[in-house]
Amino acid sequence: MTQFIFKRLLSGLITIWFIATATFVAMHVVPGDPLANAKAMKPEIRKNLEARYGLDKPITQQYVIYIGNMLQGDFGISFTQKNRRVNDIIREHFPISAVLGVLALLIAAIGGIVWGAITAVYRDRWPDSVIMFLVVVSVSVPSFVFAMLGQLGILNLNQWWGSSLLPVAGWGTFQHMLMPALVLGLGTMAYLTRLMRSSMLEVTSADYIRTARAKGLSPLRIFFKHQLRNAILPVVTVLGPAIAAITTGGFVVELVFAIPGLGRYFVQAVQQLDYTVIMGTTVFYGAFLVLMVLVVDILYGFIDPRIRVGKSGA
Amino acid sequence: MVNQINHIAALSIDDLRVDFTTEGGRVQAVRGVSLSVNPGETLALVGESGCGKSVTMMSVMGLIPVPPGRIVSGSAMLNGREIIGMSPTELNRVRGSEISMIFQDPMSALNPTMRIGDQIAETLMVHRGMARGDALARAVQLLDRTRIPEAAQRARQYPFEFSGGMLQRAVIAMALACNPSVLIADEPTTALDVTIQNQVLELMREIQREEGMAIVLITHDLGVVARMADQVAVMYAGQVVESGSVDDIFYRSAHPYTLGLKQSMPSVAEADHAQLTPIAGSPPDLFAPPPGCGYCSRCSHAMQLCQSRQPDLLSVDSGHISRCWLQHELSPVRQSDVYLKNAAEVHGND
Amino acid sequence: MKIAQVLSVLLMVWLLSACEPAKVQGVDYDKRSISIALTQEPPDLNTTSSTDSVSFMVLTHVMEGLLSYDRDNNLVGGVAERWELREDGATFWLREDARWSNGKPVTAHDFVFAWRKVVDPANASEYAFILYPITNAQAINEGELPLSELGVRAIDDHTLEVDLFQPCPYFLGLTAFGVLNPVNQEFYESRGERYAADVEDLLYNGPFKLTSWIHGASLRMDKNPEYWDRDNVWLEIIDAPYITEDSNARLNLYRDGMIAMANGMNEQALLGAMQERMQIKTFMDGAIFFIEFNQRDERATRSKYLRKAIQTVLNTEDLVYKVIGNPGSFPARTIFPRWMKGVDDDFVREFPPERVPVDLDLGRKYIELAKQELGVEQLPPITLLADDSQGGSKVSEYLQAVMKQRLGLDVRVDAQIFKQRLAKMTSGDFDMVISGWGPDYNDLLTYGDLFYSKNLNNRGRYASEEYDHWVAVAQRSLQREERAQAFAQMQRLIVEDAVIVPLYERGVVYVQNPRLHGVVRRPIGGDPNFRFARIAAPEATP
Amino acid sequence: MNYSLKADDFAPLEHSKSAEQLVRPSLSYWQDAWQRLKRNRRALWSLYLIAGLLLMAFVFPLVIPLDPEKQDLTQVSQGPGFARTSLIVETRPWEGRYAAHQQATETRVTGLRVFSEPHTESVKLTWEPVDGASYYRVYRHILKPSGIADLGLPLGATEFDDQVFYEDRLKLKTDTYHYSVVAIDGAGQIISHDSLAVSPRHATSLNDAVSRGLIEADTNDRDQWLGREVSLTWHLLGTDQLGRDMLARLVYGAQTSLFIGIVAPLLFVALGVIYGGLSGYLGGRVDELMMRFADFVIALPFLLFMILFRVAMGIESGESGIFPMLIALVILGWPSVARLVRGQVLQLREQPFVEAAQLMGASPHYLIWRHMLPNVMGVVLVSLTFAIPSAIFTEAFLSFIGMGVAPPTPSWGAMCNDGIKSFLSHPHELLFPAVLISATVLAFNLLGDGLRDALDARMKG
Repeated sequence: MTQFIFKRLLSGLITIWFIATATFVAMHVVPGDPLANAKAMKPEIRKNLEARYGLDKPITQQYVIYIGNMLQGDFGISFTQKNRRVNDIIREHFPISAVLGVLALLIAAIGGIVWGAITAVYRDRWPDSVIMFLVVVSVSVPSFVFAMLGQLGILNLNQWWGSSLLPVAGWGTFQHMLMPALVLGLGTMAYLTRLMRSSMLEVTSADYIRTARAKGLSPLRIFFKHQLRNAILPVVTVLGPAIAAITTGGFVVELVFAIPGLGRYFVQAVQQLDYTVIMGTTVFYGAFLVLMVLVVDILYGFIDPRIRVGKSGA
Repeated sequence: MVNQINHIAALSIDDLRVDFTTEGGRVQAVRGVSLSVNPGETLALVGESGCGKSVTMMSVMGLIPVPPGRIVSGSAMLNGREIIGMSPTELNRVRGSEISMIFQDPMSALNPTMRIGDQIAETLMVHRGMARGDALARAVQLLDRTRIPEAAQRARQYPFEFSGGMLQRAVIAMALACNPSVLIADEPTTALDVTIQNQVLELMREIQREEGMAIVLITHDLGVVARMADQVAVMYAGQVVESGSVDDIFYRSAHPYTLGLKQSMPSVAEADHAQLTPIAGSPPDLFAPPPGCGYCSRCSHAMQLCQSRQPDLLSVDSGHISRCWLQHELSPVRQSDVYLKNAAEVHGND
Repeated sequence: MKIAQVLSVLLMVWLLSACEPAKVQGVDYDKRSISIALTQEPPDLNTTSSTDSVSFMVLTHVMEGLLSYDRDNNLVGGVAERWELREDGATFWLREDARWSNGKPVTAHDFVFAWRKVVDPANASEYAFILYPITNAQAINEGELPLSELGVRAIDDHTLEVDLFQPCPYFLGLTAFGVLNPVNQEFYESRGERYAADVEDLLYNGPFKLTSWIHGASLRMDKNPEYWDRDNVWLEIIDAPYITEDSNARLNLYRDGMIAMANGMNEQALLGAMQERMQIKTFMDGAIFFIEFNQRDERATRSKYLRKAIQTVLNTEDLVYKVIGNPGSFPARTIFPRWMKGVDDDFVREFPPERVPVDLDLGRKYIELAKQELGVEQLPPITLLADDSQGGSKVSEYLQAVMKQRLGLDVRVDAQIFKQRLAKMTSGDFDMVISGWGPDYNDLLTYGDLFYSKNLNNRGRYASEEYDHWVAVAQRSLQREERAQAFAQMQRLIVEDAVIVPLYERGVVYVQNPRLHGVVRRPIGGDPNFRFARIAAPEATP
Repeated sequence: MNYSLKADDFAPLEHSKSAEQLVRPSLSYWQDAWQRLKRNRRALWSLYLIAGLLLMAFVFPLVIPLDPEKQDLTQVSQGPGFARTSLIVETRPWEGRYAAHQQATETRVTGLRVFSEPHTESVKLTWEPVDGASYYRVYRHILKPSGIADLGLPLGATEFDDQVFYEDRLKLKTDTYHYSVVAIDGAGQIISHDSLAVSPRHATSLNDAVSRGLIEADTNDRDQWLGREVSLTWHLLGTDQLGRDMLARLVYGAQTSLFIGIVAPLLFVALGVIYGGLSGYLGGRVDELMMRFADFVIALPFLLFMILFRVAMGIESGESGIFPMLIALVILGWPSVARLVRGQVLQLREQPFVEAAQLMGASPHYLIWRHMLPNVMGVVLVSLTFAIPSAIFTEAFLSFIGMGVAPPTPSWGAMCNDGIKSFLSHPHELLFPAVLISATVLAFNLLGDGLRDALDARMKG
């Protein structure tokens, strides 16, 4: 197991280096000027600014410095927020995206598993049809539409209730997170529901379920003790990519709900050509993705005895 | 119902009919099957794939998916009690305790994410109301009894850590957990290699001797039949075409299909030093069963009558019946020789 | 299963613990507190390098310059008690009771330090040019003289002396601008790179001070007990618990009673606002938008006739009333916005700009002339550089369609993100660009010198000796009338030479809690300003 | 036995060959798949829907002329409906009416009335001067005002001392408006206010009518059209914020969205097939290296890099922005397909029929074309069908955050972006494109499900 993790970590590091390089190249191909501002700048001042950000050096040297700093975990100073380091920005805003993402994933996973199981149990009957219709709608409606509808929903709820039941936007308490997380997790929930349903159906026709029935176990017992656990396994494998997709894909939700997450910073940074922030967040997210996939792989090993006991070290 | 009726059969099935509704139409998978097996006896249910032998027994167990499956009519008496049409709860009380079943592929028949011991103990906990600890201890005993070495340790392992033969033993242990009076074994050895097959079969016989339960052995391997069975029922296209004692079937075959089956089975054919001859053609379409005998189009003995009329169940001997017009009193074959030797001979006589 | 149980318990605990509602109200009479939403995180609260409006909005509350504006936008004393402006300089007498939030007095040295910092080339402040009227400022900023040569001196702790190298009629206005705020040297140096990065990394001398700043999430300003005029500040708390650039989200927050005002509403949102009978207000933020033509040699738009053709067929009233459709925005006819003062009255009323009537036939005639002027059979496609924001694209799409329809011009919209648009503007990679200009100080010159041939912000490279002459007059003269005349001449030239096509003066539409009064909206120096705000007592509910 | 049997019945039966034949015809893999797909009604309907959308996007405009860029500022943000007529009017600035306040006797706003017929090009208001007023503010509401804080939109204020008129031209529609005039004194205090309800009729300015070709008039006798009615273009599905025909924009938007949605996946699936096939076929060290590279690309955070690449490639003037998005999608999309295909190829290489063909001396070329491709096709086809909706989504998302196609190129995502702001007041602007996106994505998803079932292609890994 240790060897397995070590190997994966190493390949993860190479992957991160690749991401860093790709970002660096993409960044320097981008037309436009990160230092430009609404007011024209004197060449002398420009030179000073270039020196501050190291843009005066040849590109290869910039690359070496950039990779070197990155290895020390230093992403430099933001171009737009002049007295903030990218590290600080990530440190302050990523946890928000992460909390939101984790909650969204939790909602998505629990919802996906529950709905998926229900649809499989009631296969081809009305609960199946209703849920699958909703699932299809959720995967087919763009997230930004849901975000807006979600906010309007809260607003109308509050107005109907007479006082603020849920905050319309903002960040801080659990109530703030509820709707954004729901909106954010909806697509993934729909995806997981589909996955869970087909996985459940596959399990339902599995021989060991027949065995369990032949043993005279009650349907409820069969469902919980035999079907669910086996059906969840394939669902777990996609959680790694899902959490990455959720945490990076949250910027519309962050924007609409005024959540100070990292995703929003990234989009702003792109629009402002804030080199250091763009590079920092991209590399950070890349590393996060790599890590998440690894974590889920290890987690999967704990859930599936075939991997835990069987092929340790593979 | 031709068996001795002097004592109650462990399981007797009467005129069971099962349909499956599919997109293409209704398949009459089982068309009036009657069977019976006595305590301590082994009934072998023989036939080629798709002939309805598994469906028959699964229907009895209530294991066919409903829908698309449907038991149209018939009855199945388990120790004198009707089990067809039982409520799911009642059926669950019977399954696993009075009647249990083991399946073809032990690898897939066990839950891959649950320990072997737990899977066996589960039956005991449900049917006997045992506490988990007791049930687990009993599971170890059962494993031990099915000749699994280091049973206590093995009980804590997962299916993928077992070999095929071991798994089948574990499955048998699970099936036997509550001392059922009927054990249905659906091709229990097909997925195993030959040496293991023998061990498993031996184990089953041994346990049968000790417990006196009835076994319904579903198989297409006549070798297994010869070793294990007391009674044999040959099924074809959803019907029992011949049934009788193992000697009746092997030495006094009264249906051309049984004969064809024998000639296509290597183990039997070799014993007879005869040539291996596959049965030509394929079984009838059960979406629309032919008006006559289902075997008609493949039968070398076929007569005009066979095409238009279903053969009746005709008694050949005491306890030996055949669903073939050849056994009719007007049939020329019947008049010359009751039992069929082989196709060539018959044609020679013709 | 166990993990799930633990998680669910944790979740419940979390839910319950969070259940205590953080009750934020748009206005709270008892606490003398208001809540607002910022459009973005203030990027830079260091006055010597800050450039953006959100930062200045915060700075205007927590800092104070020599002079400041009262509620009617008149210049009044800030840190300075008395002042004197001369042709060659100015003197400011600082009040004794002006103090930093750490209790230390604000002294003339703080101004000297701050202003030197602004022109320090190493500091690379983009607003350094604003100090150029001060002796040697430009030379220092260009690295030719040491900082100590800047024409500003602290005579004593409370007297500041400024040398101007040429008369600067608007200098007093500059001293109210955030960039010229004082900075305490000792404190600045003690913070190093972290200066202004957080609440504790900044000293305050304004009516409020920052008490909480959660980056990207919220910001809070409390009344500054050290402020000299604290008795005239009614409000205790300005809370900004939301930061979002989405105007819909802000409106929804307002609807939900969470904030006291929601800025920047679009036309569609207004319908809803009216349906809910909200109090709608408008205000001109000072920005003026126009099409600027590139007059570099290789560009088709160097042809005056082509420019005139476009000028003749564009109906800015249609643009403002039908495309933008926001109340508060007005069709522009000149570079000078209507709220700027001329001699005695608003400048545009004293010197009404020439109205160019829409004339489709004349426009087509100009096009023919332009072809002759350029010596081409067919005019090449014209690039219209625009920003890629939603409002921006609506305007550029409209302009594109109109020019196509009325002149047969093949206009290609080049929508770019902000920084890319700036880069293209600077390098001259455009034929036309939709640009906006906001005032840096309260004088017509902030708009007028835009087309001065040596101004780096003159992206179209319009060069006219006559225009340069009038700019020079306006820069030097202290005569109100003479200056106004000069600006009128510039205005005339802009229309005559079709330097730009003025499009509109931007109006900002907002909804405001009817109980909130005294909010000052101004185009210059931090907007909105809550310095004079108060909340009406809640009506006794029956 | 109640029926009688004759001896003839027992005569031997001659087997005829035909009777032995199985009734069902044998089908090839693809025919069989097609049969199964046809039986899946949802998939079949999806197929029809997709065909219909493609028809709409690429054939419809050829048959019926539609102009997605033609603006009609007199019909802005109009809901779906029927054709209407419009009055041709002249729009010269109104000289207005002045009256000195000094002589005013009224202390309240009185005599508020409209001057000449109100229409959507201009509503002219005038009122009697108020004693002590220094100027007047004019408001417009869609409801009857309920108080001084509820007067609606502040349109503006009078500019001159004796001005007692106001001309409103701000986005007028044929609704009923409640105008309010508020008299303000020298200290900025409100003296009084009065309201008036006005319902303008639809009008088009002469200049506009000429330049939009509503009327054919040569230079001399244009004025004869003044006061006449013309019929306006009919917008079946309404118009957007610039008065452009929604139907036309949806159709041309479909071109953009479907083009990106279909061509990008086609390209990257093709690239993936070649890459993955090659990698799987070559095997060994090369395979390992190639797959490692694919893993790198997969590890790139998709949306972030989509944005980054899209910005990096930039859009030059006049370009639609379709191409950069296409490239970005291809760059980021191929590895998952490559992985899938490689897996299939590796599996296939071990299959007996491939080994047999190899033993029989089949050339690699033959092997790939005859054995590998047809067997990989199923998986590829299914992954293509699922790649399309996600590409459409990506396009929509990028256009939504303003990183997609450049205006005025219509795309469904960009239209959603335009429409979302006005969702409450003009829901059709968001509804139509959003429904189309959803329907298309849904259709492709259902078709993908159907194909997967029909081809029995397991999408694992």
